[in-house]
Amino acid sequence: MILVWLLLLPLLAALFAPQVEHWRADGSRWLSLTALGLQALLLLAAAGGGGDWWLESRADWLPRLGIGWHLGLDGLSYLLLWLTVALGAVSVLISWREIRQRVAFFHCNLMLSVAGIVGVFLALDLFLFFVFWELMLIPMVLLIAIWGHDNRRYAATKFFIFTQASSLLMLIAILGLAFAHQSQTGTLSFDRDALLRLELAPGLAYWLMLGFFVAFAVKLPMVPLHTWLPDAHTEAPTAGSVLLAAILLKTGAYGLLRFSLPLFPAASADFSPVAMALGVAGILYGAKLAFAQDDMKRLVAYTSVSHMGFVLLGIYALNGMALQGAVMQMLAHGFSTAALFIVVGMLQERWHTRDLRQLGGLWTQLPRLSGFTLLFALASLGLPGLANFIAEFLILAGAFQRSWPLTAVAALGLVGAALYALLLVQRGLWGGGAPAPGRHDCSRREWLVLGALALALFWFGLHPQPVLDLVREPLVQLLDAPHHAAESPPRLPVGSWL
Amino acid sequence: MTELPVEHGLLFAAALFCIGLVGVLIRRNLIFILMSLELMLNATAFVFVLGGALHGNADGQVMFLMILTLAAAEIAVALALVVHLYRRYRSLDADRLEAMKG
Amino acid sequence: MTTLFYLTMLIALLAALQVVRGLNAVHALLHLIVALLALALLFFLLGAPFAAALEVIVYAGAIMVLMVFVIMMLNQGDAAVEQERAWLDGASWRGPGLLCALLLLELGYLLLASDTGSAGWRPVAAAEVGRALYGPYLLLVELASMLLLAALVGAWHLARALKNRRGEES
Amino acid sequence: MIGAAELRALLPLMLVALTAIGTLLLAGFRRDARLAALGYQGGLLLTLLTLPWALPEQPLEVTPLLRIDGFFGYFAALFVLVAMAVGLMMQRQVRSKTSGERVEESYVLLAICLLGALVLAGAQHFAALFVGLELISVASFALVAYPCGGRPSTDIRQRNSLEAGLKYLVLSSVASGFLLFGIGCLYLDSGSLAFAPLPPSTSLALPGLALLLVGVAFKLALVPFHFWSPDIYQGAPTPVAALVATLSKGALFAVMLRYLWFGALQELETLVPAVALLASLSMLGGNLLALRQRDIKRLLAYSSIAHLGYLLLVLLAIGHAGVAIEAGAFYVLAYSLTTLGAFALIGCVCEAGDEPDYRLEAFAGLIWRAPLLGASLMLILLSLAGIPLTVGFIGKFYIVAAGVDAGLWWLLAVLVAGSAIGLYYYLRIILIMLAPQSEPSGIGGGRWLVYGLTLLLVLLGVYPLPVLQWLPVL
Amino acid sequence: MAALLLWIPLMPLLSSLLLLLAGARLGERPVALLGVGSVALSALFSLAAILSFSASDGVAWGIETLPWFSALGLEVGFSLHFDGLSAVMVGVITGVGLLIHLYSVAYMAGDADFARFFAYLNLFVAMMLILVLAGDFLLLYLGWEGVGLCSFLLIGFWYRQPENGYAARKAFVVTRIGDVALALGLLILVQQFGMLNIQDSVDQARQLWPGSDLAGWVALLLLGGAVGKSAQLPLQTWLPDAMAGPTPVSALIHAATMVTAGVYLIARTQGIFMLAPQVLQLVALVGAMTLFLAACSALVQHDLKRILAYSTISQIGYMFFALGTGAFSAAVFHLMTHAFFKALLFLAAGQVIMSLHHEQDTRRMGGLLRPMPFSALCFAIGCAALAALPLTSGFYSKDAILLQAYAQGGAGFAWWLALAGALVTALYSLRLFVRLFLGDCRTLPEPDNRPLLCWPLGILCLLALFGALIPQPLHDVFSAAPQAHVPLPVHLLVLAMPVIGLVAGIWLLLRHRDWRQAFATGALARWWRAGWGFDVLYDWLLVRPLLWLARVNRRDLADLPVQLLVWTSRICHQGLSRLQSGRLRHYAVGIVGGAVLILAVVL
Repeated sequence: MILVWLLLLPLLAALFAPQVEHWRADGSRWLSLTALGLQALLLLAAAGGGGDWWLESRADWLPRLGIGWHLGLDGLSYLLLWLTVALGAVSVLISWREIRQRVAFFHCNLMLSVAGIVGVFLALDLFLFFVFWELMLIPMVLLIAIWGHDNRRYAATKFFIFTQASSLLMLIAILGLAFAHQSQTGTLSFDRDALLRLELAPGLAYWLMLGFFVAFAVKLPMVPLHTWLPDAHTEAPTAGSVLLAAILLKTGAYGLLRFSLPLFPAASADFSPVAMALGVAGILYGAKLAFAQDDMKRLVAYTSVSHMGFVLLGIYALNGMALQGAVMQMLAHGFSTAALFIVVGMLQERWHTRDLRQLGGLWTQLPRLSGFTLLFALASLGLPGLANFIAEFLILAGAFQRSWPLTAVAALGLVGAALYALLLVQRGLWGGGAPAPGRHDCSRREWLVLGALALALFWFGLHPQPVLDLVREPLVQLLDAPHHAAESPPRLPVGSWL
Repeated sequence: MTELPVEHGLLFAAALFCIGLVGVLIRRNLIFILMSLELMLNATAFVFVLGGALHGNADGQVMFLMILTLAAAEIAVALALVVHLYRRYRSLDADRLEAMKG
Repeated sequence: MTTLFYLTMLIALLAALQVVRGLNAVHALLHLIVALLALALLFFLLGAPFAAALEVIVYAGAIMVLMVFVIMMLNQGDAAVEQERAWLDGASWRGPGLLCALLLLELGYLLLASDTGSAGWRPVAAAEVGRALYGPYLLLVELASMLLLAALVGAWHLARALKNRRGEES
Repeated sequence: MIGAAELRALLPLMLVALTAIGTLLLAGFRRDARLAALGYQGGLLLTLLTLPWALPEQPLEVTPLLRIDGFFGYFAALFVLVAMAVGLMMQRQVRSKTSGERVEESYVLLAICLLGALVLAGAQHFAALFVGLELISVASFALVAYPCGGRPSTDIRQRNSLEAGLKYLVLSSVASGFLLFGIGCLYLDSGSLAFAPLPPSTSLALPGLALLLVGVAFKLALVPFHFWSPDIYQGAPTPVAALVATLSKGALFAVMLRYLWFGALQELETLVPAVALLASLSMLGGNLLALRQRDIKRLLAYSSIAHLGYLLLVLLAIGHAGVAIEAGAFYVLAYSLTTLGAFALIGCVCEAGDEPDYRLEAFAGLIWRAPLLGASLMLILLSLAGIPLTVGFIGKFYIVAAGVDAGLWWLLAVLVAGSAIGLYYYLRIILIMLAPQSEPSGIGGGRWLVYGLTLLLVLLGVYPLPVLQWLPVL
Repeated sequence: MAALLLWIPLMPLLSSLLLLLAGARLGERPVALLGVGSVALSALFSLAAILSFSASDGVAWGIETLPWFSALGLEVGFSLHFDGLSAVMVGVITGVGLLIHLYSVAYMAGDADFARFFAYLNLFVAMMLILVLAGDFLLLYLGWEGVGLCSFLLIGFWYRQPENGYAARKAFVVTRIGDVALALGLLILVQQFGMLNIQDSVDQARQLWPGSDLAGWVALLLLGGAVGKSAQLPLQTWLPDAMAGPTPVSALIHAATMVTAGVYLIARTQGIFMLAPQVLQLVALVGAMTLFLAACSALVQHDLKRILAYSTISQIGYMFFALGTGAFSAAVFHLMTHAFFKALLFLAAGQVIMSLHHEQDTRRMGGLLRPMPFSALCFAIGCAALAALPLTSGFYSKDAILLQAYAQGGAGFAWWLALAGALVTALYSLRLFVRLFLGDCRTLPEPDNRPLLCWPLGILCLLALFGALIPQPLHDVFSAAPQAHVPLPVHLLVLAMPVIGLVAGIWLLLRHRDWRQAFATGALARWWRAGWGFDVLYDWLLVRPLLWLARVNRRDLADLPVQLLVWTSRICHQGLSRLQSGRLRHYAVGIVGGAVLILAVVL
């Protein structure tokens, strides 16, 4: 029941947002916050079950087609749900003043999107997963299209088409699995548990895996399928960017972990060199593009490409360390990039420009905000002590065990990160030409949001153990799939280097 | 009762059909277009009658009757529209009907 | 008899050609009637006297009369012939003609390749058709009546406006 | 021949025919649009209500022409519902126009259309196919050109409907010619007009089927036989366009489904490349044509071209995939429901003013003007695009399922590509709808129909089980 | 005792956090108190730790304070380790750091960002202490990157000048290239041992790796890290630019402590390096080359702080040379004495610069002996130690390096370079002193002799002179180098080299004015002045291509296929729409054409 309520709460909030606004001008904001708060309470209540799934919820939906309502909560989803709730709340808080028009509808969309994301993180029936997967996009598209910046239509359309078209491929793959199940057992099934037991022919498995992979890779995003991301991020309102960067991108990685790898262990292992190479390409290419940008928000957007390249690399390194690193990176990227988007949003609110050529010398004006910017830029470049570092180190350490040359190239991404992050600091915060004075520094609400994010980054940088423990069990299970055991790389490839 | 090679009958029907088709394609006058349509329908009717004779059952002629009905129904509506067209444009030019495109 | 067959076919085709390339609507209509009569003869020769009769009565009779009526009503005159001549220049023939020839070629190829036997050649008398119509195809007849009803209602509705408008014009 | 059981099974058809005649008589008795509507809707409601009773337990052959079974029942119910919705749209139009167009006849014609559709739903014989088809066609010729016959409505409407009517008539007749020629070949081949497995040896069946396909493709408006459809959609009165888009296409598709199901399958093998070609061309061409279309009705026409292209996958899958029939049946439902919703909404929004405005810009800011209508439009478009929680998604899901089951990978790839293009223009309308309101313009009547259809669309999208449970009866 | 160790880095860390969060609201005095006090406490704790360490007869002790994280296949803890090497480093950092903090209170007085300065400075001290106390490689890496960050922040401390920001970024990025190498080295360790504890890893390596290439690779990658942080060839280019920061920063970070982190790292992982003799030779070569090149560059610089910067590079080159030749304790010894005299030089230079209103160009200095005798004294002592004149601390350490190196490997190429470097060192030391204090007075100074400026200098003078007497408990850390006989001529040569340099310098100074002039304006001098052209080289090789790439691909080429698709579908749309001509006959052609098509497919 907890799981159902987790889903229902944001839905209800979305439903009642317009009504509440009639009573109170900012009622919908409080309503959203309340819903998220209640979700957090539910999550607290749900913590720490035993077994494969801490909580499960099953019901019939379309039994004729083998489609069921099947939700499940384990450490991995638990972690991502927390991320969702936390950043959902952050999104509400930061749009407090930015969004002044059609507030109720805004929160309606925000909450719908959150509901979809929660569903994605919980669904264990592939059909249900697909439904949520599509569903979280629509409100997101609307967020971009209604409250976005100048070029919002283009960005929204691109986002929509990229994600939807790729997810159709996933739908085909899902159906392929279901029919494979039918041919083996005589009944259709979309249930993950049932599909895990399938014995697929290698060729078929590879193609189906690709279907899943493409959908997830677009969402991740993976180079060269990333081009929707900078546009979407740049044009979205701050809350939209936060939601996109912090949570939506994670659904891609989550999908890989939850479905792609366990359903097609052998095919994934075969495919992993390609995926890792693409991940590395993403790391470097994203960094390079970030370095080239003048638009602050676009810069941050491209850093996402780079960071999520690490996630891809980590996931397809297919060992515990890298997988844990990838999950950690999902979390860390969620916090750090969201924070950077928030900062950019605040700067834009004050100066009505995001162009680094026009900014500069902000430190003089806004020491606090600049301090936060600096901190988040440092997190983005993977400074030890902050969460991103743990993540990247674990990913690299794990990936190194699988392919040292790729990892060596990927590590260059650290230099790239230094280049763009410090460029941001240097061009935005330092330098002379300070814009017109008289802008107020952080308000209390902004302080709260940024401070909380900074705290989270420090906390998980210095004490990542809770996260690692949460996901240990699911990841170990993932790796214990029988096919992986045969595929696991030899322990000492480095010994024969020379 | 003559035994006509079926192929020849069919070929005749096809030829008649195509002649009608050419008429539809090249004429601009709607009256001619309608007449060409009649030719096409008759060509098909011939096929059915031929079939009925070939297999010795009545189905072919029943179908012929249906085609006849259709032709009558169609021509009634069509002529009403043609008259409208003429009233409107003082012409029977089918190419005048191009307000909607793209 | 076979000669008569082919001769009739030829007449039908020639008349059809005249319909398609005719300039004067009334002449074309007459050619059409010739073609229909030729078809009726063919039907008769094929042992379908009922069909032949209907072809003459309903088609060449009723339907064509309707057309004559309309043509006369619109009363286009000689200007129309010139108009037709202008519309039917060589260029407008070529493309469609080629396309249709292609179609005929394809159809001919497919049809001539058939090896339909001619086992059951048998004339089908009017009585037989009548039995079929009021036996298994009774429902069809009813539906055909609905079809005619539809045409009736439609044509009547469309024609009504003409009456109205004429009233307005006058 | 026709006994009590047969008569009972024929009840729906008889009721519909009676509705047509009754409405005509009512109109003759007193020219009152409301009365005619009442008669029409009452007759159809009665048909719908008696339908479960009329359906026999076992499939029943009523004369060689019809086969009354679950398949018939499903489609009959669907078509009656569609016809009722179209009737409602028609009624709304009367109420919004005080000019007093004579609409009584249109109900008669609608009923005849429906009769044709029911015949098609039950047809197991080419004669029935032909007559059913022509019933729909002839009635819709008149309906498309309907405004010509009324008292002067606006000039553009008259001009367009005249043009549409003539184009439809001529082109449809040409297509009928092809269809008939095809049927003739098949008849010549087998000596029977009943749907039956074709004898394997004959070669006349091939040109027959090919020509039949031409006729069918025209009626379904598949590329390259699609040219008529945008003009007809644009020119016809909106309810009639809805009728042409849903009823005639759906009925023809139903009969093709049954024909192929009855055994023309092995012959289809040689036709597969042709059908696949048509499907691909339609999926791509339809969506491409709609891409930047500025007229909402034409856009819908193009989008239905694409949808019928998707639907063609079912025909190809029918021999290989168990779900194909179900998929086809459900997709017709989903497509009809969504398209009806779209047209109802067009009637509501675009025809509010004196002069109908079918530009996409008519929807600008709709969601702020009329939030519920805007939401409905959004849901309808999402359903067309096949996004979950709408009936369109279940439909597309089914289609893809059939394609996957039958292994039609290339066509699925084309489907994905086509859908991707389609997303663009669906979203484009949504974005226009979301734009800040330009100028305030009124909203016409008939919004309850839109809400109802949208609700149904969502309900069946979330919980299609009732329909799904019915499908295996087919 | 363990808690004591923990508090050594924690004190400055806490005060730094406090200053960062609340510093802007505090006055200068509380800030200074907090900043200096925390370091003083830290120094006190260090002293206590060192004393108790000595008392316990030099047994290394480490503490596992907290687990950091344990992932699947890797466990890392916040463990600290204290042994002789750490003791020396901690002593230097807190001792010199305290003095520099004191000095900074005076130096930075009145700056608007006083609190921020101390926050960064304390953060730096904390990070440096973490670096040297870390018992785990990952913690060391944390400190390693942390000091880099502080260096970045402090170089860019006066952020309004764009060139400062540029220098800061350059420093960070260049060192990060080294850091990547270091990280890769750690990755090998993780892969091999599944842990990153320094002592255990080194022990494991000792046991498992003899004869394996792995040691070589790890050592090479660690060297990469060290080279970056310590500004050795080929990553030395950032340090001269780093002089953009406030002078106390240069003294603390870019002379005394941070830049020696590389030396510390190699000394710390000596066990691994010993398994890879080729890499060790490479270390020596890198050190020797660097020391010579940098010394030459120092000889021709005009900017006071750049001279000192190159001299720092050069001196660290000595340390590397020592490490490479196996003279580990000599290297650490030199590290300490260098910290003393280089800090002294920088602080004195800071005093001079302040007195001359932030004039740094030595060409506009001169004749300061009379107005600023104290500074002159400091400089004299500093330069003497730098030049390794006998009886100064620098003399002992450099002597130790050269002699031990000779004893280990004889007089190789590297050794001769090092010897030549000693000569050049003496030359530029002399030049520096002469330029500043002798000759005509070109800019009138306003001497600033606040006690806080002078006292630390005084103490550093003493340390520069007698620092060599401080005992270094290193015998347990490094495997003792086998004693070898060094012949007396070598002894004498090493002893005499600085003196020779000095004499030659004086001779040049007095006699060959024209020749000097010609040399100073010549191409060679220009080349040396530009740091042997490394900056230009890297500019052409790396920076420009990168910028070009960035400019060319700003709009993301990967988007092109997408645009192409969009364009294609638009064209198709237009074409198809044009077919939709509205004409009945054209539509009919469509039908017939379609029929032809279908029949053709069927045929």
